[in-house]
Amino acid sequence: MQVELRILRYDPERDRRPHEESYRVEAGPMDRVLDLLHRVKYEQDGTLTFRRSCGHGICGSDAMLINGRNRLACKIRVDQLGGKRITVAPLPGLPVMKDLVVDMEAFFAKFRSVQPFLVNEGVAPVRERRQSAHDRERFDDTTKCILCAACTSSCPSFWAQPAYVGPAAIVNAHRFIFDTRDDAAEERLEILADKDGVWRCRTIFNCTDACPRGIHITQAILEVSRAIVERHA
Amino acid sequence: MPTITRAGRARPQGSSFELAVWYLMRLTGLGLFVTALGHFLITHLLSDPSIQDVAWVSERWGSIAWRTVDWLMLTFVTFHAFMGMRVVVHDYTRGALKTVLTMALYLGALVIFALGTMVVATLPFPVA
Amino acid sequence: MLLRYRGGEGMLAWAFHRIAGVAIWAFILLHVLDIWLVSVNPELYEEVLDIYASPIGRVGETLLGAALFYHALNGLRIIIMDFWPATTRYHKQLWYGVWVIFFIIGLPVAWQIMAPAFGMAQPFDFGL
Amino acid sequence: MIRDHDALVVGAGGAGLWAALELAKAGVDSAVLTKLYPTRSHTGAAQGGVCAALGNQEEDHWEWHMFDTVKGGDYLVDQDAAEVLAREAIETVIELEHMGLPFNRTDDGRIDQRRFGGHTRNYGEGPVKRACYAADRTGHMILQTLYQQCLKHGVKFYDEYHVVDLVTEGGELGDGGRAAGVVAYRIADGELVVLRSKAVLLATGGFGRMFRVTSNAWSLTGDGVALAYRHGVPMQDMEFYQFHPTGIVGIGILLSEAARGEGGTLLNDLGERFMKDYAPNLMELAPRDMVSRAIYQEIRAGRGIGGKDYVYLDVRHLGRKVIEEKLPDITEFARVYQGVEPLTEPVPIQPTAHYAMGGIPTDLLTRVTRDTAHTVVPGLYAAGEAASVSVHGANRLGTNSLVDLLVFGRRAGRQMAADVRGVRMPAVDDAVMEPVRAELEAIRGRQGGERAAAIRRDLADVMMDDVGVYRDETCLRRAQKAVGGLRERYRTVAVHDTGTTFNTDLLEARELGYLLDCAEAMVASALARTESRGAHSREDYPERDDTKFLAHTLATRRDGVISLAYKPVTITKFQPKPRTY
Repeated sequence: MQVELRILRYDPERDRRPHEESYRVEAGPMDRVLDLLHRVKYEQDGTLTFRRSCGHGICGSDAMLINGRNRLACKIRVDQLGGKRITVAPLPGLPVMKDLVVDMEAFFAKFRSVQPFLVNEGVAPVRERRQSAHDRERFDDTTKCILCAACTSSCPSFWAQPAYVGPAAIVNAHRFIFDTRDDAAEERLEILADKDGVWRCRTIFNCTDACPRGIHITQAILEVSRAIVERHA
Repeated sequence: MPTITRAGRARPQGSSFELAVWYLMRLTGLGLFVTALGHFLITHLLSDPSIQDVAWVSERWGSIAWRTVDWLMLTFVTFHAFMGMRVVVHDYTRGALKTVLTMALYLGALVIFALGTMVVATLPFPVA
Repeated sequence: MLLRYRGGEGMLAWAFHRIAGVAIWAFILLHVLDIWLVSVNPELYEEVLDIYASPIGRVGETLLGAALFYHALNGLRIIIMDFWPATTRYHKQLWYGVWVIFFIIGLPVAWQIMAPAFGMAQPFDFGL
Repeated sequence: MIRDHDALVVGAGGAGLWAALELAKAGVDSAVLTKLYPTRSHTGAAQGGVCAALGNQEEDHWEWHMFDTVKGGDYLVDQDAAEVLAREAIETVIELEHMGLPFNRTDDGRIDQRRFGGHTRNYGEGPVKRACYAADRTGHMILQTLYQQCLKHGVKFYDEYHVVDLVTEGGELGDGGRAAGVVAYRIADGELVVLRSKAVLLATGGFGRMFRVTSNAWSLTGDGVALAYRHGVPMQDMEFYQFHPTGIVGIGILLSEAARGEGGTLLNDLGERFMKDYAPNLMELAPRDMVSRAIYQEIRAGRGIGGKDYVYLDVRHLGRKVIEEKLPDITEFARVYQGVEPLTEPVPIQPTAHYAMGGIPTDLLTRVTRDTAHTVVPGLYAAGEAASVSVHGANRLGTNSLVDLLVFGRRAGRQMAADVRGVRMPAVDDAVMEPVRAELEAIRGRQGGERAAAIRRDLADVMMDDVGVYRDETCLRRAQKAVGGLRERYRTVAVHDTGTTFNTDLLEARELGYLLDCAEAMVASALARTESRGAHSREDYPERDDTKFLAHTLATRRDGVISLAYKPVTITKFQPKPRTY
């Protein structure tokens, strides 16, 4: 069937502001939006610019605003989007570099700010550190994050205040805060108790809805909030 | 404790204020669930504005208990409403405007709280 | 962006909560001022009460009550999720629950408030 | 612009990141370049596990792992390298755990292990639980963990810098010159940068994008391999390209071998577990080349599902708990990309182009070698899929790709840290970027030429159809001619996008050039190898020929002519035997 793709285009070398352009492409129901973008780029307009790599939802390159929601272009099928018109725009709230490509530097800076790495300065045993399956399960959900920024850029709190550390960074802090092998939970909780930390979460759930990995992000954020409360209690 | 985190970021300072606000928003919210909804029910369901007058108010405030309850409600609501507005202001403004509006909110909260307290505290008890 | 993004139940719940909150805040400013009149100008206060009892006043009160009740119920939903994060998995169901309670309790109350405006008797008489 | 670092790592997958981590720990001024962001690297797509003879679940020894690797590689494996691989697998996996990798756990809190294809106990007696795993996201966790540790140790990253050339000093790399850095294209604004360095590691991954049906990311275009080739370094064992048996029909997305490791079965149209006819001992857990061939045989015999070109992977009998806890991602892949529910339906699968056993030849210390005498190219290193050590020989075992990049990524970092001490910074200036600037400008400025996408599509078709699982003289000759024609067409490649900001149109044209180089070497090497070994299966030469071909192919291009040479395989412990399972 024919699908109309309406893409928000912007080339800083030519355009003063973003504008929508419409493309007609042939699409089957199992095609992903990424397939359609490729069809446009390869058969109609080579200047169309977007990031993509793995093409099956694990590298996190091609998050974008599709029909008003943040999705991975490689993981959302035409048939899941209903109608014959699909709108595509860059992730909201991040500076647009060109077409569907946004500047990710600030996003990664926030990720780095929560110390997203295991801290354990003790002497490592000869073999693995033991961890029960139960303790491993505690942070399983937040290990799935692929840093695609779909969550952070779907958050009205982040749109309002780009200083907010954002869901993705909190998810990655959560992954270590609740890892029994880690010794720096206190520091991370202190970082996230900042005015631009977890308190800016207003339980809006856009992040949870947007996550292509199905991470229960709002739950993770609230678990961190609760840990901060308990630490002070 | 080092002032620079391992990630090379300056350690945030004075973070317990936001935590306290967050926590108190929830506590006052619970308090208001009882007092404000109760107040609304009394003035609109059990009674009606058409039969209320100064005497009706005075009669209700004839008991110390009712005055205390209403003053507690005033306390909760001042905190909850103005700190709630602070959240909104902090979301959508920045820089000098944010500072000015925040200060205005704090000042407004003081005025409202003082005014309300004055009424609750000074209105004469009706003559028995 | 707020209008462009197609958020789900959670985003609507938050938007309503915020709009209701700001509206209630504005009313509280008025309400503390009018109650202040009780002590400084009782006659003027009686006039204000007449406004509350007028048909337009009653529409306003119904809206106020709706805002207050939604804000209270959704606030409870937020508190439940804050202190028991696992309940976030049912945040949509909790929100639907908010609306069920809102209408079951809210409709009779709205009738009680609005009836006089249509010259009808109020459904409940608590003899107060 | 010109910048200096004592060591450069090109590519931020598992091998590159671990190398960078070692360099940072050693205090060497170093940097990582990647054309993506590090967490987008294709290491993250690896699913099933990473093998190490920890013996947590049952008795195991590194010698068994080494043997399986050698036999799995159809004895084309360099056995000294396989020994390094199997021994150091154990310490690297433990080290990863210490870095925080969230492995699945046994009941007593140790790293859990599962079965995987070709991995056996006691030299082939039966399957062994050797693959350490984190659900079916092992690669994701490895990539994340290494990136996290790089952040912790302050590794410098050049994100979204596309390496477009190698810088040499003292002649071409094939003639005794040394590597002196790279020319990188900053994708954001098209700026060219010369990064000078005493040591350059090529960890750019594979080139699966030359095939139509592939599990590989769009970014896997053989950049590092082709750049080394253009500067005179040979490509080793290019004819050995692995087709993974279980890809999603049509689009090639991988469904992990872990599905079979956990007990999943393969069924033909008659509902038979046809692997009993091909590998009665290991059944579905035979090495990948054998399973892929078996699937093709079934399809050719008309026993594909409904007579079509696919068979079924069946995991229904494993139960909801195993499927959802141990295979969550691939279950989702089947649902999203095929609309199939693995809990209740068998999943249609077909072989998908997956992994290059060949690549840049290196020694055990990851130093690139340029001839049959193992002469080292100074300053140049390679690790991961881009390299050929060779631990995979003619066919890689499942999970050994991760083991390879861990073991040799770590070795690369350590070796570079040792080698850069006391070496002077190369004295090249930024004029070295002019040739590649001219090439890019030529593409950008060309009017009316052909676009890269069309050429790449034709390349993908010819490689898939003629250089796939089965090959013979006729189809390889056809492919050689076709690839030659494509290279001609590539001379006039043109782009729509002539800007400097994030010009992916231009970079994809550049990448196509790399793919064409790799394809050319692959076809030439495959034509010359008149035997069947591992993944290289010649229907006109169905037998393995150890007298003539127990040797690595080295393909070198000089002045447009490809020449082939053969380098003996290192054999230490295990003499070649017929390969049955």
